[in-house]
Amino acid sequence: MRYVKITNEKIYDFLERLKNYGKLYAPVKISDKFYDRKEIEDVREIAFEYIRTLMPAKKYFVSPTEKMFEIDIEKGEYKETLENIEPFVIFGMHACEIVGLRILDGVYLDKYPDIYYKRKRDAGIIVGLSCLPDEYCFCNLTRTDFVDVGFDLFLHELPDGYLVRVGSPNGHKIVDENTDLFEEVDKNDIDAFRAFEEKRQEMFKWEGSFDNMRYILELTMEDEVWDEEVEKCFGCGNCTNTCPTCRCYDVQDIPDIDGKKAKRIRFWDSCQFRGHGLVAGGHNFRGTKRDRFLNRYICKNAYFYGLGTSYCVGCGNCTYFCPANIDYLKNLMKIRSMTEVKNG
Amino acid sequence: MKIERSIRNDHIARIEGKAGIFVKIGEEISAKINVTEGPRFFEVITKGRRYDDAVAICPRICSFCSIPHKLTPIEAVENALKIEVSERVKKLREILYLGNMVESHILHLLLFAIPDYLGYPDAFSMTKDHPELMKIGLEIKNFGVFIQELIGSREIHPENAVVGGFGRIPEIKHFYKIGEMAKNILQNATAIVEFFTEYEYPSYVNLARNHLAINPYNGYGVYGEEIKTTDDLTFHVSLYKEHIKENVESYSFAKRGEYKGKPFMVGALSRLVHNNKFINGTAKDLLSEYKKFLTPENPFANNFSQAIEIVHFIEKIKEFAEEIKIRKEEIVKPTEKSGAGCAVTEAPRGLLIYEVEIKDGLIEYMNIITPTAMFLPMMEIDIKNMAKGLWEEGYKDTDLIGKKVEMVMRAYDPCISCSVHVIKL
Amino acid sequence: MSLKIGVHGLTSCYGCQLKMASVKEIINIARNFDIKYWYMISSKGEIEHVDIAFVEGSVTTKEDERELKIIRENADILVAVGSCAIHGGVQGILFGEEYEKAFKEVYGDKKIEYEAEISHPIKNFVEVDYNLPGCPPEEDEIIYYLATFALGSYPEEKDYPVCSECRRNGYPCVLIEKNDCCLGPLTVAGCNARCLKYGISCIGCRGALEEIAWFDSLAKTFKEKNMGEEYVKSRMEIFGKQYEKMEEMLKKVFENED
Amino acid sequence: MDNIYSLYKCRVLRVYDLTDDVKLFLFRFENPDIAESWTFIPGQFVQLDIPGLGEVPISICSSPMRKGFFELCIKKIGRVTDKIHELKPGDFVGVRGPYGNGFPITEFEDNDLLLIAAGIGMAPLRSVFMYALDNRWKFGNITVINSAKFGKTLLFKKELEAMRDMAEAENIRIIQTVTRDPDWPGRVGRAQEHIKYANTKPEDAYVCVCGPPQIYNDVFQTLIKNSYDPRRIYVTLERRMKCGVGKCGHCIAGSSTFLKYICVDGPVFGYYDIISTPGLI
Ligand SMILES: Cc1cc2nc3c(=O)[nH]c(=O)nc-3n(C[C@H](O)[C@H](O)[C@H](O)COP(=O)(O)OP(=O)(O)OC[C@H]3O[C@@H](n4cnc5c(N)ncnc54)[C@H](O)[C@@H]3O)c2cc1C
Ligand code: SF4
Ligand code: SF4
Ligand code: SF4
Repeated sequence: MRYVKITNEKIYDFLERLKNYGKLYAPVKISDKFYDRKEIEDVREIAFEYIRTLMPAKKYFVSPTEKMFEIDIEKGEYKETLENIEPFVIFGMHACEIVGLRILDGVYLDKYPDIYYKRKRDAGIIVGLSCLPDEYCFCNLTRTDFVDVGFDLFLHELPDGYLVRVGSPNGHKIVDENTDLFEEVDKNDIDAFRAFEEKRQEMFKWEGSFDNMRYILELTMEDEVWDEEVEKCFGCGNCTNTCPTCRCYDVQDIPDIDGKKAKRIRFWDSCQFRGHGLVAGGHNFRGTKRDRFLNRYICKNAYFYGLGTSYCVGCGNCTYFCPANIDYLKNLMKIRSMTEVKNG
Repeated sequence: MKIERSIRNDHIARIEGKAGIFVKIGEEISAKINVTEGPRFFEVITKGRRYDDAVAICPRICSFCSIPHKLTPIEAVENALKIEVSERVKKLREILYLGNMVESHILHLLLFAIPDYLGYPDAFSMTKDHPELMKIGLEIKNFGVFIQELIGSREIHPENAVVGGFGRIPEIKHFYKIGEMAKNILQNATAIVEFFTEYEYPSYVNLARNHLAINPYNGYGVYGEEIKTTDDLTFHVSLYKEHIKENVESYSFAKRGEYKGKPFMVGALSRLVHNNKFINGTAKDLLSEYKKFLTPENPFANNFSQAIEIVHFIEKIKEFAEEIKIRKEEIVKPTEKSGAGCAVTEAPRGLLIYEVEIKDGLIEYMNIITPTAMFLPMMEIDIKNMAKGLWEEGYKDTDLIGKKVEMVMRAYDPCISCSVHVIKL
Repeated sequence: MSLKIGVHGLTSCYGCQLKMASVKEIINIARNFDIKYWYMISSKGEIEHVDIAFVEGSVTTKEDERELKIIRENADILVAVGSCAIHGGVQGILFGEEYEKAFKEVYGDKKIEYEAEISHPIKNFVEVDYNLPGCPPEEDEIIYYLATFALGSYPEEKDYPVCSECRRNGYPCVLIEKNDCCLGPLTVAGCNARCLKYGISCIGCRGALEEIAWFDSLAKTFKEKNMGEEYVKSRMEIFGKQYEKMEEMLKKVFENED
Repeated sequence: MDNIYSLYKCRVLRVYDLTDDVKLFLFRFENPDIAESWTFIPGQFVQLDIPGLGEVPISICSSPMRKGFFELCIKKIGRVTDKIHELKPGDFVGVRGPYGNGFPITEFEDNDLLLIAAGIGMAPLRSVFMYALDNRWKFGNITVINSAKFGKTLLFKKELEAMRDMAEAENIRIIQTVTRDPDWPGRVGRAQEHIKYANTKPEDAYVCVCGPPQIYNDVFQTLIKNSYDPRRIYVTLERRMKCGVGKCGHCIAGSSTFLKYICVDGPVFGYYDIISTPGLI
């Protein structure tokens, strides 16, 4: 892998130059507690300190609502609405979210590639950013705390700048076209990088492996430890909407008032909603709140063959953004009766 | 042989809310307005609730004037809890209020009143022959809607306006757009004024009457704290109970207002009668050109007055939008938990009074007097005179009399929903 | 051939009809549908047979009830429009004794010719085919409902809470952040989280989700945030008073484990 | 790159009433190239679209050997299917597919075949049956058990009835049975009660089952009691679906160790998948 360094003095120049490669999206503080990614005009707005955003980066690839077709009802013709997608840059994605995106790739770019997703994926440049965990993070358990592929550049914080990993031809191109911004990595930098990584590992609240979770989960699905948690849940779907790998969507046709034309739209759905498993005639495959509640645990802990991980990337979003204070990880740990380690 | 007729329509179309009229003609002529819409007891509903929840309920009294029914109780609560909001918030509220005024007036004129003048049962059938009229009217309406959605979150039941300010203050760029739109629709509004100057008022309903209107803070507007009357009295809103009384009649769920024991009128006409000297700009020119249409003794002048107000308020909104300075602002939290307060504003249909008493953040008492409840008895008199006039003139066709009678009613722009919410004084 | 529709208001603020009348496409609605009666807008027409009747408002008088039945008899499809028609509306808060007391307080012993009663949702009297929720309904939903009827089909009603739309739009959650008493998790989506856009917590104006409004779970969270029973209840009942299990669900939360 | 959600225009050629609420539709692709080249495996389904209303997944119920045409058997049960039932010959719809894994039909070859259907379950199985008839020499004995509540709700009743006598001569047994119809002259009882009358040899038969989820357990038990090989039992499942191609997530089913998209990993699953995975049926 190619490594370069950028110093703190040049970082804002770098961000400014990123705009040459497309619209720049980066995390900004949107309210007292929350961050979200927005289009950036003033690069000094960017919140480097952010840990998680209210909406995961998936929103740039699978829009919360998007038009798929314009339909001429009378003629029975479908016109796909693939807007012209301009290149864009997402700055500051953490490792877990980049893995999350690769999981989405596995789903959207399989045997039946989804063109709406693909086009955006092709247009997006991803610049990763290192992070320090808070008490909600457990990507060390899901082994998604470090990524090797899936980004163009990845910035690791150093005391005086960033160590940059170059992860794709596009990444190389950006470095090559802006050589004035970058310098070689020296021994001090490597030491600092090592120290950062060590400190980061120290900070994780939980230790151990997650690999057998899916078996334990399967065996405890009937367990009553779930009951209390189910009772607390609102069924509001915040957990799935803020999850970087949740991808369920619903499709609806919206006809015009004269009944001649319609648009087909798709929008984020959630397995926490009753309609998700409801079929014609009234049977519901996930008829109770418990079914729906557990479905998410089941789905997130299933094995994703494409990457050899589970569908959960350990970002902690679902816990952080659950208005009912339901702690996803604690619940899993409870059924696993793993003891809390360090900082617990 | 005695000739007797009666006109009965249990459900009058093209008014807001549900009411019937019953006119008896013959030797004795009488007219009654039966408000058949069920009572909804807003004063009772809001009792015991937190003041912010209560002001969220109040707009549901009436959709046409849901903004007045939001901003007036907000003001009453703020007076009670001694909350002082910034000038900016006051200005924004005024823009919001005027946006509602413009929309309410134009909808009333376009959908309810004008079809009468042109002889159509509704605006839809009118559109076929007068598409231009409908188009310019809807443009004015969309202007009002835009403002209310921008500042209030929606045009019916605006949730963004709260006690102490706004949830979020809109960005400045939208206000430039308001100014732009205002410029474009001003001539539409002038055309509406001119429409009404092509008709003469029926003289049967000429009658000297008392008009009550607000004494506006600055210029011709909707905010103030004093009420003026035609017999030259000016009183503070907190004394409203001494001057305005409400009664119940057995044929109606609505309360009925009296001033000094007599029916009176409120609304656009009353406002212009009292405050025309504050009108400026294009509206002033129009008003001086068509002076003879501003007749205090004839209710039909109310439609004309509404049209004049549309012009005036569009210009006023433009002026406000151009001078407003936008900055983020937190909602002002009250320092007191208990208190009593009153507020009065000029809703599209006339004076709207709210009185509240709050204890520990909960509403202890709320009283609402709506314009329709105030002018209901006056409207009955005008209806009777209309029927009487026509009858004595020799018209015996009850359908025709009925139509004319309804026209009188629509001239007032009554809002039945408003009138039926009530609690005893 | 265009569908025959009728629009009718019982007791309400008339906001749903006003909203229907003021949608941008109103002229197109008039063009594509045969409006047989709509008292608020037109003096032509009596209640007659229509394909679809839209009914706004709750039943608060015998007269309302009588009219409603006539409307139902004359309509193939009946759509309840807005919170009053669907759940009884804000006026539905006064229920049972509270109502009797209020009536007396207002009208004293005076006799009114018309009989008034508690505000009921219309489903208590007639069969309702579809609900068009909102206080008032949203423009896009009004169009969507009409358009699907025009296609000879019917609308898919939303079955998930406001939170979904709040999140899809990326509005900060006021329940988490400010400990506000947000009723989004209970409330039928469709408004595109209009209030949350302004940082104002949801008051539940679109009504609670049928069967999946978890008043208990939400109340539990509110309780943990130190909100009292009185307040939580008084807020939830503004639009939810006539929701069958609400009181029971709240009682469960507030009585337990004190 | 092609848009996987694009639909091909299809014309309705014929409509037959099968029961009060089930109709059989014969379709042909408008585009002759597609009509010729389009093929599928029995057990696969298509997404059928009514423009302006939406798509529904429907199993193909004809034989892939009939090039250029395909049949769908559709029950009227909701928004889209109501509208489909209004279609007349000459009308257009949109179709995409085929999707799903289908039955392992080549594996079935040289063996006996037992098809057990309840209710609308006959639709996908008819495709297998038709395919087997078209390739009669490739299969051993065949039995079709078609069951329903009432005689009038038996799908393809007449079609199957008509071929019964002729079929026996060809070692094809057709058993039609109803559960709640006292006026029905033929066999009564649930599908599994007739397994014993099948002409298939348990040791080398493949079994396909399709019906409402409640029937599976009873059918499985009877099959195993009658010595059918559990490894050779297949079922086809149903779920809500929006995309048909493993994206929308509605049809995800199973448990954390065996999580599947019914649309791409199914709808056909083996017996052991079913019994070892809570949540699959
Ligand atoms: C693989 C597969 C094969 C099928 N084959 C057939 C068949 O051959 N014949 C037949 O009559 N039916 C079949 N179905 C069921 C059929 O898809 C549903 O009856 C149909 O989707 C109902 O749609 P609706 O709009 O009429 O009902 P509504 O209840 O109004 O459904 C609304 C939407 O929900 C979804 N939906 C509802 N029920 C189902 C369901 N059971 N499966 C998938 N999506 C659903 C659809 O997207 C539908 O548009 C099959 C289903 C699957 C999954
Ligand atoms: S975010 Fe929390 S309350 Fe909402 S559905 Fe998920 S687990 Fe339940
Ligand atoms: S399940 Fe929760 S922790 Fe795991 S990826 Fe999704 S949001 Fe993150
Ligand atoms: S703010 Fe309210 S509506 Fe939005 S996610 Fe939070 S609880 Fe739900």
